[in-house]
Amino acid sequence: MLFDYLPLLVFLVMVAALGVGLTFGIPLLGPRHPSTAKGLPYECGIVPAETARRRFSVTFYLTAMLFIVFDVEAIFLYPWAVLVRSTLHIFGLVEMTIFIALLAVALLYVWRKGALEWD
Amino acid sequence: MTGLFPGFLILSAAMFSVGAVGVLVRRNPLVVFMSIELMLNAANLALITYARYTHTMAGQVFALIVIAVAASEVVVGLALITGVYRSGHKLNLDELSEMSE
Amino acid sequence: MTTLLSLPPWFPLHFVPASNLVGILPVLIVGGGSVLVLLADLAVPRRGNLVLPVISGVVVLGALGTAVGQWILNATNPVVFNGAFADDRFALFADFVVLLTALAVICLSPGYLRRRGMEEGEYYILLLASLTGMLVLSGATNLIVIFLGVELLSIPLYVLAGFARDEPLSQEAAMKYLLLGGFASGFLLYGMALIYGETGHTGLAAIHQQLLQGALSHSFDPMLLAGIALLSVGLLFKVSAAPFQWWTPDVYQGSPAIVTTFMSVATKVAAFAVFLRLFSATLAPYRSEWEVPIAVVAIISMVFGNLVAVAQTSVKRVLAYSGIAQAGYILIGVAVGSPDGTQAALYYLAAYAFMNTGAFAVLTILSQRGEDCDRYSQLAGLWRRQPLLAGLMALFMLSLAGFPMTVGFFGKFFLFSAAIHDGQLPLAIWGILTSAVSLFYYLRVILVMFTAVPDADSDTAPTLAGLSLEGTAVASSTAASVGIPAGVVVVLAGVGTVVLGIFPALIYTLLQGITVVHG
Amino acid sequence: MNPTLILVLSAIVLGLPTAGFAVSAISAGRLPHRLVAWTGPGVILGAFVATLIIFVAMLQQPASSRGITVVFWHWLNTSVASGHGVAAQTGFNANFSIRIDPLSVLMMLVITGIGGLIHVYSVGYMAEDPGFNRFFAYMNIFITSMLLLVMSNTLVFLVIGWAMVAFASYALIAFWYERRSAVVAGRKAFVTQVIGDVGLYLGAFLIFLNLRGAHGQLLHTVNMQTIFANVGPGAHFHDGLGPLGGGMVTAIGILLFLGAAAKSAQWPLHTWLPDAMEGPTPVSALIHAATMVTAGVYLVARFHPIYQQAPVAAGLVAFIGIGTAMMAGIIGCTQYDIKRVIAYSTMSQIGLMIFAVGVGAYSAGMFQFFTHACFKALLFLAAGNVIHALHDDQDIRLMGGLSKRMKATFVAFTVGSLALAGIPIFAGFFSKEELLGSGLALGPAVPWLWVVGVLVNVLTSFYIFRVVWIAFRGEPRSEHAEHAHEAPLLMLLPVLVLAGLATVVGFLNVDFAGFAPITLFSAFLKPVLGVPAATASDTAGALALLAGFLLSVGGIVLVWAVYGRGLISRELVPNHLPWLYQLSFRKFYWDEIYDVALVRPTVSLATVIRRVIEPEVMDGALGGIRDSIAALADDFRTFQTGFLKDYATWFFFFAVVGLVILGLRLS
Repeated sequence: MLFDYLPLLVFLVMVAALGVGLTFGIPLLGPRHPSTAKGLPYECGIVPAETARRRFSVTFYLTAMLFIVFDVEAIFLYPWAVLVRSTLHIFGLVEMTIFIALLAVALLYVWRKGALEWD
Repeated sequence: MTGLFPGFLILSAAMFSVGAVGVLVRRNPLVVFMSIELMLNAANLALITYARYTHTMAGQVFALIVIAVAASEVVVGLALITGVYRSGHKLNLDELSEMSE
Repeated sequence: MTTLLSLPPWFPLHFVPASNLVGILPVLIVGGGSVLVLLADLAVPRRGNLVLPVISGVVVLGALGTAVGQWILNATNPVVFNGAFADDRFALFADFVVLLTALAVICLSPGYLRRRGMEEGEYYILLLASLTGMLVLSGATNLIVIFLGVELLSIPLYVLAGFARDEPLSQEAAMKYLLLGGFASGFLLYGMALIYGETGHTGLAAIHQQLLQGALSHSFDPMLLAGIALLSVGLLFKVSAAPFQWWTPDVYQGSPAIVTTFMSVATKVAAFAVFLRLFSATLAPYRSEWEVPIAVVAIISMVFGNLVAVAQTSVKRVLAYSGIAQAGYILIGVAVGSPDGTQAALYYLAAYAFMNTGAFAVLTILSQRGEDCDRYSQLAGLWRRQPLLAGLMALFMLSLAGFPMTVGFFGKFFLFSAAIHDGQLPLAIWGILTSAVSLFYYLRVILVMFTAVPDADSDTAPTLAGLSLEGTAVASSTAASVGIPAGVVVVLAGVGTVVLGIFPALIYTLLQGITVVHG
Repeated sequence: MNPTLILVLSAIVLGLPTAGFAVSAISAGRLPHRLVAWTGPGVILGAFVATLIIFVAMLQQPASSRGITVVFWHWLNTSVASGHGVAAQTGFNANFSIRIDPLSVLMMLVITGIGGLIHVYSVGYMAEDPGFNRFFAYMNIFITSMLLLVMSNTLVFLVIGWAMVAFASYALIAFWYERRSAVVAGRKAFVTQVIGDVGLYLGAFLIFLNLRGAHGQLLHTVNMQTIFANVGPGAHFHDGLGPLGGGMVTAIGILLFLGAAAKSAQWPLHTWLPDAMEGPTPVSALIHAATMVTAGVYLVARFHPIYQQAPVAAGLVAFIGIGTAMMAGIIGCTQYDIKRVIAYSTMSQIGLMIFAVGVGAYSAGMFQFFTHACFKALLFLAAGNVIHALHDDQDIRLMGGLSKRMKATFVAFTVGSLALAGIPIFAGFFSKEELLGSGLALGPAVPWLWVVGVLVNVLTSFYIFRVVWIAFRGEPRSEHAEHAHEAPLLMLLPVLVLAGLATVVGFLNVDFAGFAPITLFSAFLKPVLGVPAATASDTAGALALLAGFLLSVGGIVLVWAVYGRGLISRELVPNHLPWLYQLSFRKFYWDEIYDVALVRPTVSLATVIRRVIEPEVMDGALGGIRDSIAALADDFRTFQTGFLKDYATWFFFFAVVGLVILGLRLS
């Protein structure tokens, strides 16, 4: 039934409204005194040393990729978690252990290959 | 639900087309890659929709697996792209055309 | 079976019968093997030793042994994991071909990597991972498993294609393969989604039932047909059939020769296994719909591949286009649809494995540091420098061209006769005509090897003798131990090409009674 | 018979000569002659032993079960491809299967036995020849081909063996390739063989196309046993070979005989045989006496079920056979080259055999083949001894007086001549008598064919004893003849063995005019060849016997009168019947006729083609095809731009096309 989705719709509307309201509301509410110092990117009040548009080290991308893959594997945990008590029992445990073990091996490999080192 | 069913399919078809067109028109491999992911996710949306429509679980399981597979594909793809980028190529597919005929 | 596995007593066999695990034993062995190699890679410090290749070879041999054992003991099981997988003779035959090819590649690899001065890196891990995908594919009877297999097969190959990290061509090949491959799997997946949506099943058997009902009532669901179309497109890409072959020449040329060997043979075999399973079994009810398009694709592939190969200057590209043409020939078997067609296609796959592996193996042996043996000039006068290699290469070329007394002849012969038996004369005629065209470039290779004079730079290519123990090209004993297997592989491929050309029944008796099931 | 045993043995029979060839060929010059001198003859004798075992095993069996077909492997088999199973009789099913039955075993015995003797002889004869190994390589491969020819059970391998024999003979005739004449002779032989091969191919192909089974279904089989089983007699037969019925089978019979004629040097394909004497003498003995030239006889005998259904073709065969026999006999009387005389006598004798199988006296023909193989090989080898002793002089006018200098050879040669002439107790007598007897009985209602056959006897004994007289009697007429001395033992031994055989083998089939019939031979062959439709009555047989005998003796007497006593002038015929003499001396002018009628036109045509047609038409057409293919290739390859974007676009485009075609069900 479509009405089941009414709360979700309301929620979405609220989120949207809040976001828009905050974005456009604040300038209206508060006074504004722009200055170059204020225009700078905010770094805890310290004057930025250089532009933010510099290249990141490749290691950053590397870690990001590794994170993606390991992170996404986690989705298999949800359906498993739902069923492990009711249906899968020990077999599920064994299965998931194998799965995790494989991930662990991969992690170990990455680690030993030094892909996690920053320099 | 049935009322929305065609809508979701049209949406997924649209996503797929957008992705395909993206692959065709964009030069930056990263963007092309994202377009490919868009196509896969369009397929995911279709799978979920059908799963709901046909009251079977297979579609959802399929979608989960696709997500995982897509992730690993992304990782490999990004690794390759960075590799190419570091080996001096600009991120422009038209420059990757030394082999032809 | 339980004794065969000796599982711990508390293991809930009621949940997953051991027969299931037996059914996917080759997959388990190779998959586990890749993890093993991963760990071994960590364990042993790499000093150009042969640990990883040896382990990989043993793993593949083990899988091969298991498959053979299953065949001999007739321990086949068409329904594994509730019809997600089929461990039937069809799958086992495909496994034989794929595993043998992988074994050949593993035997060739150390010497090749050494000559090309490549880092071993994750090479063997990726090889085994891709092999796992192929084994999954050969027995897959569920759309999900098929997709899994395709991706598991492709993703490691994307990396392997770009394995020559400092060679731009290799990088370009990898990039093209990755992006086009992803593009194609998008189509594949969407087609699967549509099929699933219209039938409500991902299992091939159930889908087959649905199609039967539809076909009986002559109501062909357009959405379903669209799904079939997209699915076929995705698979045709994998088997590199024209007009979906675009990636093939560039990727074959750019990738390291050894990777091309594996890619050109094993991938094609695995992809065709699932292709045959889908079309000659699952989608059979809709034959009236897909028969003509597939036949057209077959003809386009034969014509395009054979024609364009004539105009090539790179040997790897020539073989790539010849691969496209071969895909066309095998598609004849698919289009025929009858058991003859399937058997003929399987026979051709086996034949193709022998002759193509052999041809590429020669190229890998001739490859040197910095570049693969790829230009005709590098083959020039090979007959004077290395008669054995030249003779074998000539043999493979003749076999690919389909000369009598070679295995290639019977491959084509059975396919064409199956087409004729099925009343599809045009296919046979196109096949024969294009085969005639193919002589232009196959014989050209032979001509270059036997007549042309070698150019200066290619004289340093290692000789087969040089690869062997008392050789000069490679000195140390480990180097010799990488050379001997390579030579053995090439010679065995040649022997197989001839012997199976004289005793075609050796394979055909295996194929007798192979019927394709879909879970 | 135990199939496995037969399989193994016949594999040995075929394998040993092949192995011998491989050894001699691969190790071209390198292998020491000493070794090849053992392997070369050894393999053949080994094959002979294996054949003997098969023979004995066969004799153990009752006559009815002496035929066995052994399948070596399934070579090419569309009945497999079409899923009917390997054993399917329909479908093109060219298994490599061999037929072991009395007929093939007889041929195998002769080929390996006499062939083996000739090999042994060759060791001595070729001892000084630099091409020693090459020679034995050729000899072995020839034996292999011949065995394949007689053992094959499928038309395919029969044809292959047939062609291989032609090639091997070419190699052997042109063995001394630095001699122009030898090369020319080899080429001539080969071309003739190819003409015959074409006939055989066409015949076999017609059978394959048209043979129908019992239910009128097209068999499309190349299995010879199946063919013979389905070429039944009479009415069933007419739908047995396609719509044309009798016409078709006649055509097949004639085409097959074209092949037979080429191998057996029958008119009109006979001219190669005399020239083939350019080859080493053992070759002449092997090819032109024992084996190759008799392949035609074998072919007709093997395919007799077909000839029995094609009276016209069979009659033609008989006619040509007897004609060739007469012609060759006449020619033989005036030749001076010892080997050529024997060659023409071979041609004449084979003609008689062909006549016999033509009229349906198959076992008589085969018996003549059997005895002939013995005494003709003997004659050739003895002549070889002479030639060897005279340092390659072959002209009998340069000989003379050899009977004192080469006693053993003289005796052997004389025995051979007696056997050839058909003098009692010698082999030829019995065989020829039986042949003429059944010829009289079966002859196509024209006794004069038989008369001619008998008249051949006088010619035969005349020309062969003419040689004996001129070459061995009288005084030496040349330096070499003066100092000729006996051949070494290695060359003498086979000759003597053959002499013994030529004396005794005739008794295997003593059956003239019902007198003391000991017909082991024809009894042995009966399971395959059956019994003649008619046998000569005793009186007719006696008549045949008497006439044949008298004429043979008459020939000898004539020789004695002319060359011995000089009662009749040698110049009698040349002076009074010059045309006849010239006709004979010039070999009936066949070479000239062919030269004018065939060779020159062909050559000039070839020149025209070479000068005009080839450059203009062929190169034009072929080049055009080649160029257009190249052009097409260039056009197509431009699609492969190397730009990933284009690839993706094409892929997308064709995917949409596929989607439309399938989705809208346009197909």
